[in-house]
Amino acid sequence: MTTSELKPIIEALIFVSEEPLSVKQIAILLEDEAVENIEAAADELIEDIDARESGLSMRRIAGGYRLTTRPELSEYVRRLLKSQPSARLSLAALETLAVIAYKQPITIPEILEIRGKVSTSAVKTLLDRRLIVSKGHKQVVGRPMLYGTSKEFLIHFGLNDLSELPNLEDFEDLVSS
Amino acid sequence: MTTSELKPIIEALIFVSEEPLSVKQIAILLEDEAVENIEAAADELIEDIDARESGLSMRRIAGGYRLTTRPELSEYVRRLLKSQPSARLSLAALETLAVIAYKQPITIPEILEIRGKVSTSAVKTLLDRRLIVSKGHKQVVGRPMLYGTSKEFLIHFGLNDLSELPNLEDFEDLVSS
Amino acid sequence: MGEAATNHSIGLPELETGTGANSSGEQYRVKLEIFEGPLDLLLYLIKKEEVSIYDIPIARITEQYLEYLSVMKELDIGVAGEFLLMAATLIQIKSRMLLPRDPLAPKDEADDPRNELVYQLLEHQKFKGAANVLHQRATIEGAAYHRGAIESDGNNPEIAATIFQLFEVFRQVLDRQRAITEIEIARDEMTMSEKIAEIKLLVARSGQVRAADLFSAARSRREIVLIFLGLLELVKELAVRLVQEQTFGDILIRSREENQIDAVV
Repeated sequence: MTTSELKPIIEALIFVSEEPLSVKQIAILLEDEAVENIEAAADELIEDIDARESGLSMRRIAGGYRLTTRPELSEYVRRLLKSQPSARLSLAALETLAVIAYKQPITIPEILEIRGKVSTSAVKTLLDRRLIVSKGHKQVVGRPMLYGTSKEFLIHFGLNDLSELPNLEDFEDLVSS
Repeated sequence: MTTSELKPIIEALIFVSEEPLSVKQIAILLEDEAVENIEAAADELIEDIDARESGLSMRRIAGGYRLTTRPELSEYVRRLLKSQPSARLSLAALETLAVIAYKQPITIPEILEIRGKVSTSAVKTLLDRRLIVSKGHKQVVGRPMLYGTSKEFLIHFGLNDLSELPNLEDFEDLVSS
Repeated sequence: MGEAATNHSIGLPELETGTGANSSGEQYRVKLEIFEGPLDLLLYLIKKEEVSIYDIPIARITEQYLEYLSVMKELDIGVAGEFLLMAATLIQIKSRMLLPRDPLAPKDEADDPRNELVYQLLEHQKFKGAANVLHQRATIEGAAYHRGAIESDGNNPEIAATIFQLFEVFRQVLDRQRAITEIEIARDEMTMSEKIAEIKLLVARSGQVRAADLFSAARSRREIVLIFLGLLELVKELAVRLVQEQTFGDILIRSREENQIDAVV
């Protein structure tokens, strides 16, 4: 292949690769294209990308090539990463949240009883993310804290109110109609 | 900021973001840079990247911008990722999805009415693949669940928004001709 | 008809004429199942006969439609309810068209008994077209890859959730809990809903349960009544199917698997 045919292919490969991609790996993917050709194209690509004044730069890292953002733009990148706190929950947190949503108000011992697993760290995550809030103490021995879902929870899952939680009948609707 | 200052920043942000990044999100990160400026810079960036003959392309998807590899290079990328093209949707699922996309929000009985066929397993597949989501209950007897398409749907089909769906009337000629 | 069977085809299937072709039954099975539903079969027949969708020769199309159904039956392909329903509709339209028109009534096209069917077919065809375009778009989109993970992604190994997932997860938690407590419940006097849950669980585990086994395991008259009522309830809810493979044979309780639902309604 010519250098100008190779360059876009190399760029695409580096873009999708999770690890720095070595010349040798690229050669294998391109059915034994000569290593020298690939190296020449990759070096030219580095220069091209630099000359573009784009937001990205291609670098040799750990014996391979990698695409990164330009260091001078790191301030903006950092802001983005900070602004995108994960809208994601672990399975443990999700299960705990599901139990709380459907059985609220509920205490931690009651959650354990239903899930069969200790969920304190999950409860903490949910509290931190404000998906659940405390709803006072249960009037039993030990006065354990009661938890329920928050307004944040409704927003996160796009619900108007708790009555919009799917119920068992809806599910049966789906599998049996 | 000038367009040529904005372009590299936007490119870096879009590169880093895991999800399509909207003009509004970019504006917030850039301390209330005018939305029109960002949009103008982003559109210019799309053209720049196209003109570069690079391995990447920038596109509007699901209301935001996203960098991807060029489709024509998919063969090489696939070799690297050893990825199978993602599991195809069955014809039943695609047709059900089409009905939901055009008639949303819609209930299962309403889908049946249009398709003349029971599609619950297709609906379940679409839910599992997160191409559709529930949109609350219809306020009629039985309060059946309403379904609509998700952001995932837009991403999966490379649409910027629902207005980019092809016009249904265009398909009427197929039969009469 | 299961989804799996139709995975491979978009658009109209290639099907040879009805009975008597020399393909094996197995090939027929694959081809016939491509008819997603009655509307697909009708559209196919209309195209094959090269007739206008706006002026369907109902007698001819009905005859062909019924012929296809009988082929499906002969080949032991479960003919889903909606195919039979459409057959009834076609026959009804046919007989209405045979009725002499009131000579005094104004000639009105809106009276054509075929109108509703034509409308349904047109709608169906439109969505088929849209489905085709979606398919093409997904193919193109599937060829564009997103960037690989970069360092900043590492702190996010979790899964994103929708309300449906939340619900699914809740059901799983409940199922797990049910499995643990089931043993305890068995010793107590059962309620109807517990009995139903137990039957469901049994059927889900082994796919099919002999009704006789269920009854003979009962330890009291009350439990027999509960099992009986529970079964009726489950059948009504369409949670299980009762099957008798031969006359006077065992009555089997089977779970309704996803892909069977369509075929049995």
